[in-house]
Amino acid sequence: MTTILRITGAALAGALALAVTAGGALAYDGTNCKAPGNCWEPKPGYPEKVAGSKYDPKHDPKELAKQGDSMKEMEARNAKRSENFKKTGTWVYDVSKL
Amino acid sequence: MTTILRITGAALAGALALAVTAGGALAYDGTNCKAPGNCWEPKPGYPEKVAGSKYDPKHDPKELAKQGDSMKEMEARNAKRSENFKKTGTWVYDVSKL
Amino acid sequence: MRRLHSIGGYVSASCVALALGGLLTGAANANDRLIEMAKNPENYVMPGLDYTADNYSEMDQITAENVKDLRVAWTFSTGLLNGHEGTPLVVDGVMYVNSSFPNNVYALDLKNPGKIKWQYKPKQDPAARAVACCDLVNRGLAYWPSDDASKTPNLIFSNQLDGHVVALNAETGEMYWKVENADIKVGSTLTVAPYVVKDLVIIGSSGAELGVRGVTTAYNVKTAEMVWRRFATGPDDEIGIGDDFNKANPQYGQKGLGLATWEDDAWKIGGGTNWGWYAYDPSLDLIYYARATPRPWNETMRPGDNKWTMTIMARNADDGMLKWGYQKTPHDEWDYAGVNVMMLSDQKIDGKDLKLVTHPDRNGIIYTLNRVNGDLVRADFLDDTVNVWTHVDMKTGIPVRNPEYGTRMEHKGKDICPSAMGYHDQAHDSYDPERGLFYLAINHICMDWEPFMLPYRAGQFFVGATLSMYPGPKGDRANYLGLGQVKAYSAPDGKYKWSVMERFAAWGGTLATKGGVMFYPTLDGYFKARNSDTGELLWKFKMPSGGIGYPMTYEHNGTQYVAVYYGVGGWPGVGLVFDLQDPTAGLGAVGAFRNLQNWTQQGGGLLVFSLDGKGPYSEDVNLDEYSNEIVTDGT
Amino acid sequence: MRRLHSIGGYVSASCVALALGGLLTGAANANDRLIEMAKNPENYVMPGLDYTADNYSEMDQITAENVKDLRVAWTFSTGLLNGHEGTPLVVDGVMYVNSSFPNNVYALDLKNPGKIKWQYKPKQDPAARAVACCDLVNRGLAYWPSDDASKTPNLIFSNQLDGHVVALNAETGEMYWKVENADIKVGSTLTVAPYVVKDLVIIGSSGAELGVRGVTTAYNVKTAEMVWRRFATGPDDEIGIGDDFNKANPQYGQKGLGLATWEDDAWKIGGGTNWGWYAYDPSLDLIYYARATPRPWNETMRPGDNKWTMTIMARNADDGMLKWGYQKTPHDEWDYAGVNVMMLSDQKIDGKDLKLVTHPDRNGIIYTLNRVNGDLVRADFLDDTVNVWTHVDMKTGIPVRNPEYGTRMEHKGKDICPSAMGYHDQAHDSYDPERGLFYLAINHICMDWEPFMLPYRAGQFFVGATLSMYPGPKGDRANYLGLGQVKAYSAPDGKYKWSVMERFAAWGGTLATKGGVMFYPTLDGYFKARNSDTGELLWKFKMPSGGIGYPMTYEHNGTQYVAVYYGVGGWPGVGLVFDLQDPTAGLGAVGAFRNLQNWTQQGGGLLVFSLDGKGPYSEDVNLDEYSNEIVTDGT
Ligand SMILES: O=C(O)c1cc(C(=O)O)c2c(n1)C(=O)C(=O)c1cc(C(=O)O)[nH]c1-2
Ligand SMILES: O=C(O)c1cc(C(=O)O)c2c(n1)C(=O)C(=O)c1cc(C(=O)O)[nH]c1-2
Ligand SMILES: [Ca+2]
Ligand SMILES: [Ca+2]
Repeated sequence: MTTILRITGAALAGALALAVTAGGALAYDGTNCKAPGNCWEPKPGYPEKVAGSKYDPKHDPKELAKQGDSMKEMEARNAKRSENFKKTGTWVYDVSKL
Repeated sequence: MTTILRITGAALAGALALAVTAGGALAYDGTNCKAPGNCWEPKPGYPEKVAGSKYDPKHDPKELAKQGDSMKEMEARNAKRSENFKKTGTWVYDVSKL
Repeated sequence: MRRLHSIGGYVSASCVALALGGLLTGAANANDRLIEMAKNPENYVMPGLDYTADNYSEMDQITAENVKDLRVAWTFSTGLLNGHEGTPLVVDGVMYVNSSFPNNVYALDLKNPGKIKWQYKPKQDPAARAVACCDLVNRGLAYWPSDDASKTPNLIFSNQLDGHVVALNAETGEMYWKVENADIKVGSTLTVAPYVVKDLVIIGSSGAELGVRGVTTAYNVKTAEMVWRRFATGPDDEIGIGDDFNKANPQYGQKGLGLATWEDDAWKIGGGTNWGWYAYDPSLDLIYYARATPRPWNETMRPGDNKWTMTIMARNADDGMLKWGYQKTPHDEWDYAGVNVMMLSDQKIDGKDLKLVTHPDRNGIIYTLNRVNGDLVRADFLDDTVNVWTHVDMKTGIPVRNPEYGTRMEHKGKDICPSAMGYHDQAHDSYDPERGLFYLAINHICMDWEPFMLPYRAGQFFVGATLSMYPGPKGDRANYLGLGQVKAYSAPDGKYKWSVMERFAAWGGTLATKGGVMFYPTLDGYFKARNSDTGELLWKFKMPSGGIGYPMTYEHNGTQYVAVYYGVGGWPGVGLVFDLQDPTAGLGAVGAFRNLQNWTQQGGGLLVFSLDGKGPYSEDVNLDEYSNEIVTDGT
Repeated sequence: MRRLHSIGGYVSASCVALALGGLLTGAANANDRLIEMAKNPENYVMPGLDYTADNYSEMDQITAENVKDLRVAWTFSTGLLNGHEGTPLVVDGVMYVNSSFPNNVYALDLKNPGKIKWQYKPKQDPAARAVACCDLVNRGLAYWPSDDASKTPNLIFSNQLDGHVVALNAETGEMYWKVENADIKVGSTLTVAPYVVKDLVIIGSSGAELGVRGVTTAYNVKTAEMVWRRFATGPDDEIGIGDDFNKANPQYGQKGLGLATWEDDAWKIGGGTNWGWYAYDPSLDLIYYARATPRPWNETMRPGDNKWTMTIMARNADDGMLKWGYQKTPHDEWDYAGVNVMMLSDQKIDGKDLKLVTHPDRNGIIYTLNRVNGDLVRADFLDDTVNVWTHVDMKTGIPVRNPEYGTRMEHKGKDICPSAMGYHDQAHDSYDPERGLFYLAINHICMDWEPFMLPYRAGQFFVGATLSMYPGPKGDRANYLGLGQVKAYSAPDGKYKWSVMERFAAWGGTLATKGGVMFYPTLDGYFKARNSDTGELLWKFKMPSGGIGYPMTYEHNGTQYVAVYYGVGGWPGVGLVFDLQDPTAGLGAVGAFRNLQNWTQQGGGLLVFSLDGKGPYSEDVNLDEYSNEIVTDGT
């Protein structure tokens, strides 16, 4: 694996400038990992978990389930269609006719 | 005024053929004029006037007046607009602002 | 308040004074300037190129020999679908492009047409779409050159489908004035191109399929004041009929017929719109155009000759009074709405030098009249398959009917030729004075026609006939192909020098050029160049979409360009445009043009051609680049 | 009933058997045939020309010397407006054209492209329009060549905005099968081009702006059976993560992160759609593509790295299992939805011969990875004005943030470069193996970004940020011009051999040719040819409307043609397409592209170019004439 650090001159200058001012809300730079591939940290002043905080998205489980339910239903209908197709050689889209 | 009768051979043939079969409902050929520029005649079996006949369009005078009324109103609004335009040099379309 | 029948015919003394005043100061100048400008091949200042409306260009860079090298130089999409009719104007190095509903107007600087100089995008009442009879078309713009004396800028006029007429500052595209000319609530629309004569802009009308009483209106370009307004039907003063009307041809009819040839008040909803083309003779001060069909289509419902629908009219420009009028199709029974192109020519016929107006009519006859006094000079069939007429009586001017092909209630007329689309509809044709040939874009369509009764309700369709249309006898009826022809017609001998069949018709019209090449687009999307003398097909180009506009040509920087709109539609395209399937839908167009969709799809824009595709960007590839700077080996 | 989190990841034994069975019989053949067909310059059988997706053609008739003579040979309008993305396919002398919503498909016989061979015009639920994020685009079709053993005909696949996938008989255009792949009621649409690998057609997903959980699905082309379905987020089995995932680069993360890097159930609405491009390496049997952003845009609402959104994925074709995955933008804060093009090349870097995949990402970095195992080989800025990152740590693969340009609630981020449109969005780029150069169509747009809270409701927009976008530092911020660049990039040294600024960006992508000319269309409507080596502008053409597709080239009858769609739109065109005025509308696109309307208007079609415009109609002007017979002196 090639591991050379590749940055442009301009970006480097930016990075150096930044090093001086970094701190406070600016601290999260992505490099402080809990585990490989798990490097997020809350920005200073922001919660680790949003549930219960003022940033709680208050997800409604019913809404969250809709995509999955819909997909299950489509898959079931498609399965019927292709089953019929394999049998008859004709594609019938309207599952009520199957 | 040039008065030469100009017809194509094919059409002439048609005209001749027609002369033989003409009559009855086929009689109206446009040449039997009441006055210059007034040559219409009813086709055999059809009324001279449709009012009261089964072909009476039963025009509603209110409907027939609508076009004229609308035009008068547009003309009045346009006149206000152009009057204002001549005075001010600015075109104001919204007559409620004039 | 004035009574209905006195509206419009009435011309206020002040209006006339104004118009005449204009005449004496700047107006005549403006007119002269338009005439002068039209002579410059760098301009294309009005529909039909100049007041003769012959759409003939003196340019000859493009010839029968080199037209095979014609290539696209640049293009422009209007951003709209629906049929694109008419042709752009070019004035002083700027091209003005009209478009289908909502009738956007674009100005393109020919030095760099890739950037839009200005655009005018009106917000229109979408209800206008519902009352347009034949797709949402528009036939072009008009230009008025400012007189130096006036503070009025150069103006571009645009008619909107919703009935508004707008004057735009030609330099900036800003709205200069905007009047209400037609009311969509009573079914009245505008698709016609405005027409500038002196300081007047002449506006036609659409909507006869909804029983609209046709009207023509002249506005003072500087003030937007109505100068005159003349109708097709009704009292003489409203039509513009005075004592000397049809003096030379009293047999055409004179006074009182706008009422007398209608039963009761039927003239109030009698049609006779004018949505077609104009010509103008400055020496006679006469404007030529024609009036459309009487309404409804069901003829049994309207006894009478229905004057002055279906009439070729010669009107005085200043007051709109009729000099003469010739009704081509008295008591129309087939919708032969004859608003077709008027081409002025001066030709020797039967030994006489005549000032002529030639008019390929929808009723299957091409008329040539003496434009001074209305004498009928020639009336020839557009094709030998016309069957509704036996001939025209040249003495009376009466077209003699073959009653076999008449229509009436309780009767289904069959194999009627031409169909309601006529053997010629809205195409703007051309006339080549060197060759003495008219290049005609002809339909070859016949029909079955069955009337039915219906009531008149303002703002609703008022047709009353069911139609089936199909190719004429020379076409391929099994496959619904062969629906058109292109013909080169010579008026003095009434002969067709050459003719060729077209698959779906050249609905838009033709351009003639001194170079010996004539051009036209076809509904199926080809733009074709033929040898003007022989009809030989020399070149063609497959456009993005079918063409229903007519071509124009102009010079820029020494190069001859040919331009044409693409964008299929119009009446023959309604099936495609509105996705209709019933063959009798679209007043019968859907059936006739059922195969059009196999050759073309909707589009809307402009193609500009030149030899080898030479143009601003081939001359300078860096023109209109944001940056010519190429950074190398950088990041 | 299966629980939600086990849907899709689950692959039934019978399905796998079927897929593998296919492999052993006809499938490998079909794949081989596609590979063979792609080598024939008369074909263009898949997005990006062949499985390397390098959009590089071996043809060299058109060269840097003669490209100035390129002219339009023929054109075709699709009849639709809205942005036209992707590029047509050409197979065995037939061109297959895709279009914007409602995703009509046209087949044109190259022998006579003026006539439509067949057309497929699906009726779609118009509600699909309301849930499309970025205009009503479609990125192209796919082709599957029948194996002789099978009764299945050659197939064309088309994805519909309303979520349907249709297989059409390539010869007749008849629908062969049609499945429901995405449900617009929950905000899920399809704009991605289908992708054929062996006997599978791979289908991506759209709708992350509505919180759609991204999914990729493989159907058996012969039976329409779902063979595998893999998600971006959630349980490992649903993502396709097994024991050997990221073996070579465990530092990228391995198991459990699709759940662990999300708070609670947020992964169910976590985005990570894939509406971009694919590549495939038959020798490794790996499909390459990338996943889009996590949702909502408001990052504060979704703590965590949000795996495996924003991830370059290498999946086994037969079962969809992930070989490796590299997340480019963990915990995205800027909508750097990295579904961008994947170009496969074999190059020597630092002395090693490597099999590479190169990916110019939306986050401002162009990545090159070892496509065998996912090693990060290079990560270079697309432009030196990128400011959100300081660099990429090549050891860990972590892009190191400059927190100054991070986003968060109660904070308006300013001057963030790139903007949400990225420095590279949906353009399909190209790679010239002879020159070792990638031709990149780059955005140059920065932004202000302010998040806000909003609830998730299935089927509704779920964004949560207000954006202002404007040109990057090298552009003209006063006039909102200079929003793009085109660059030639060399991976081994990370250098840009040449770069040039564009007014509004080359949104659609590039074509590279052996002739030493590279092509691309621009948003403002130019189709440009540059010298591949130097970037010099050699030729350009003003198209009817702006281009957001990418060019392709093919040979027919010995002539090299270059084709490209026109039809402005896509995300940058939403202001123009939907007539929006508020600069923050269209997720900020309206403001950035406010001047686009001064260069181009909507359109939708295809232009086909050749040297001197040579084509079927220049070769034989009488081709496709209804009649060649010219009647003379007749009536
Ligand atoms: O009677 C009318 O007012 C009226 C209007 C129009 C129009 O405005 O386009 C057409 C017609 N009639 C008509 O009869 C007709 O054949 C026609 C064809 C077209 C066209 O653009 O293709 N318009 C019209
Ligand atoms: O997240 C998504 O599902 C999704 C879908 C699409 C799309 O389907 O076109 C775009 C985007 N996102 C997107 O972020 C984006 O920048 C974008 C640009 C375009 C385009 O066609 O110009 N589509 C999309
Ligand atoms: Ca009419
Ligand atoms: Ca997105």
